[in-house]
Amino acid sequence: MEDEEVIKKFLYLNRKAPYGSIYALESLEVVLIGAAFDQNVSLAFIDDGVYQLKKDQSTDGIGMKNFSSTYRALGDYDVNKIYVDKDSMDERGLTIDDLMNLTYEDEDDDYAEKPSISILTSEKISALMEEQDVILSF
Amino acid sequence: MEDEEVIKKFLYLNRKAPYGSIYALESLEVVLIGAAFDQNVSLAFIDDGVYQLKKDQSTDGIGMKNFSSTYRALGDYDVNKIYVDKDSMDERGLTIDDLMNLTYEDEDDDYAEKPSISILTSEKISALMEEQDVILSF
Amino acid sequence: MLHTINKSPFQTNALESCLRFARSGHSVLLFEDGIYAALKNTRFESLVKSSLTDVKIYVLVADLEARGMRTDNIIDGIKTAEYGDFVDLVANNKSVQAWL
Amino acid sequence: MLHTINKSPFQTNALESCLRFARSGHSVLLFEDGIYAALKNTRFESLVKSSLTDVKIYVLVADLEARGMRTDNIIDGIKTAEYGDFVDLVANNKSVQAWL
Amino acid sequence: MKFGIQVNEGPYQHQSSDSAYQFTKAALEKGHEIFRVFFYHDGVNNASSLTIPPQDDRHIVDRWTALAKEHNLDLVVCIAAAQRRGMLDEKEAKRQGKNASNLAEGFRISGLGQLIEAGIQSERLVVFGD
Amino acid sequence: MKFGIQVNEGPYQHQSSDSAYQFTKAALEKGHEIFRVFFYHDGVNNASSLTIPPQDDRHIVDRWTALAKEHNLDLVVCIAAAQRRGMLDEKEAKRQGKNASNLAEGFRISGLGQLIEAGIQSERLVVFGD
Repeated sequence: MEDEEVIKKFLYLNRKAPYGSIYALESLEVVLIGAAFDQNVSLAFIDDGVYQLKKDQSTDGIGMKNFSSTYRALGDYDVNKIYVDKDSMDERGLTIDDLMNLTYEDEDDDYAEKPSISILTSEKISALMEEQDVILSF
Repeated sequence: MEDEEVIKKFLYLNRKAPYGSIYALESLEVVLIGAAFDQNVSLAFIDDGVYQLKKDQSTDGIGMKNFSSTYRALGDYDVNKIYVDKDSMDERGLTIDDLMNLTYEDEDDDYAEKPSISILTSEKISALMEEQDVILSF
Repeated sequence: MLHTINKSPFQTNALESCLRFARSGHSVLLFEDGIYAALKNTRFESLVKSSLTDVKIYVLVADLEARGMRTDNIIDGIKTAEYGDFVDLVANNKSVQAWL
Repeated sequence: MLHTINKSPFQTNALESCLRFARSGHSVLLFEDGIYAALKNTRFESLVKSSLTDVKIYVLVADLEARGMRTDNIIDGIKTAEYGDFVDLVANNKSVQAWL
Repeated sequence: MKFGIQVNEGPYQHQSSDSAYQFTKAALEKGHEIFRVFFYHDGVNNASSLTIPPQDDRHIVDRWTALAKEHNLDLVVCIAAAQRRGMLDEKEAKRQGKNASNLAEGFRISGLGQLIEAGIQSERLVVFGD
Repeated sequence: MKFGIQVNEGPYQHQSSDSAYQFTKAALEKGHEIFRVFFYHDGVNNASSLTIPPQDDRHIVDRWTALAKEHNLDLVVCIAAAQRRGMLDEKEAKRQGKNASNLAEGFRISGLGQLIEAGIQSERLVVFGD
């Protein structure tokens, strides 16, 4: 008997700022490995997690590895459902222009370049969480 | 040339709840070792640190060591200046009756048993902090 | 869906963030330092009480007792749970979000 | 006296607790994730601004830049600091309290 | 039911590791299956064979080893997280030219794919961390 | 001026260890003396000789070792905290019947009294932690 192939909804839920702790970096490492598994993957950034996507990160002064460019590579791994909580942005005075411009090539639309990030209300993020099979919390 | 004996004011400032992390326990371990050094020692409990002094702790259910009785031994180590922030108590709905009864024997007063804990206003805790030479933060 | 909170509401934003995203019918388990949110007479009592109309809240008794609290210190409407009940909560909900 | 804060004001109570205990004339250094408290247009801007009448506030530029922020994003009146300035702040104050 | 468990914090510093253990034990007692316990972030430090807690305290590492032996648990330590934090098995120590290894009995080191697999194969994934 | 430094968190997981290093280096560059760096709580994990970070990342342990060598620093790891977390020098490993030790060069293991002494002897004590 052969196993049916399981396709589950995986949500990576990121709530921590980058660099202060390793959660942002090691979350990204799971996402990259996970991309090979052909699951239905979404990323959500809420609370301080939204700071992970801030553009212009420059870590020379703190002597740590700048891993922010890795977010830009996510599109190439077919990770293109990236949801950001609007309330978290608002209370931090951030708008979409403050974030990195993450895109992917839509193979169903002649490889047109499309934005990966959607800013959603908390209500929509809640609905997204509720429909997941697996939530990996960072 | 002989060194003059240095006597410094040491404040152990405790801000974390017990058991959720090891800070409370490992702070206490420093206090006990430090008691041998004949310095001028005070302990302050603010924010969730006040929960460290809650009476009736019983850790059987979580399988961790109950170290709360060690606070009772502090008086025997001449650690008897224990200050608790009133605002932190108030917002947690705690009164002095919720705390362990920590005492010491006053050798200058015929070894009378006296309370070690004083509940202070935040203003007085601030003043206490300001007069310290060394603050160990947990 | 089950939400777990292991941080004191006085120390981190885990409780507030959880209650912002939890939907009607969800369950919330308070454990480790999260149990302080279950107690009467704290600054968070009214927030927690008002959320009880939408979500079911459970508190882990072992963590409550470790911290010197008793079940009669908890807000009316919050249910007590043993580790076994924690397991049942996980089994009976489709997914678990840990508010770390 | 110098206070150091390395936590985001959105995540923990370190900033609020520090500002509750800091006295007039004290200095506060924001570093690591603490730098978010130095930024304009956040929910904490008014709290931080009002505290500037009593305390001097510094922000570590290396941590600011690591997180994609620039010195023109910080609240007027907050001073910038390099690691060497952090050292000077420690040397020039009698004691240091780290709000962990 | 089949559970996956993720442990994100080291022993003693945070209660997460204790809670994960108590949960896992309770799940087994209720007849559930534990597909895998995956140790990530500082959680990898739960696997140190060199841990020597005070005599009056619990031995977190030995406790995991014993539970694994009793119930044939799959305790997996993330290799990337482990190398950053100085946790090596004998084979990896040899390969890296280190003269010591410190992986306790009952644990094995493997890749992050094992966490994803735990998410896919388990009916529930429960995360314990800070 | 004479500084004492306390490091409460392990490498990589929290920035504390990086900040402590940057601060120590800056203090030395300004001509100050570092009386001692004391590693407490998970901070003891900064002393692991088995750490192997990714090649494109900083090596936190080696960086401390190098700084200690250059400036003759006293890097002290708390023995009580270390034993709970599986950090042993050769002597202690032998005494405890462990077949491996993992204390990196430039660090020594000693008691909590060394932290108190750092508080007494240093003109400033600076704590880095979580």
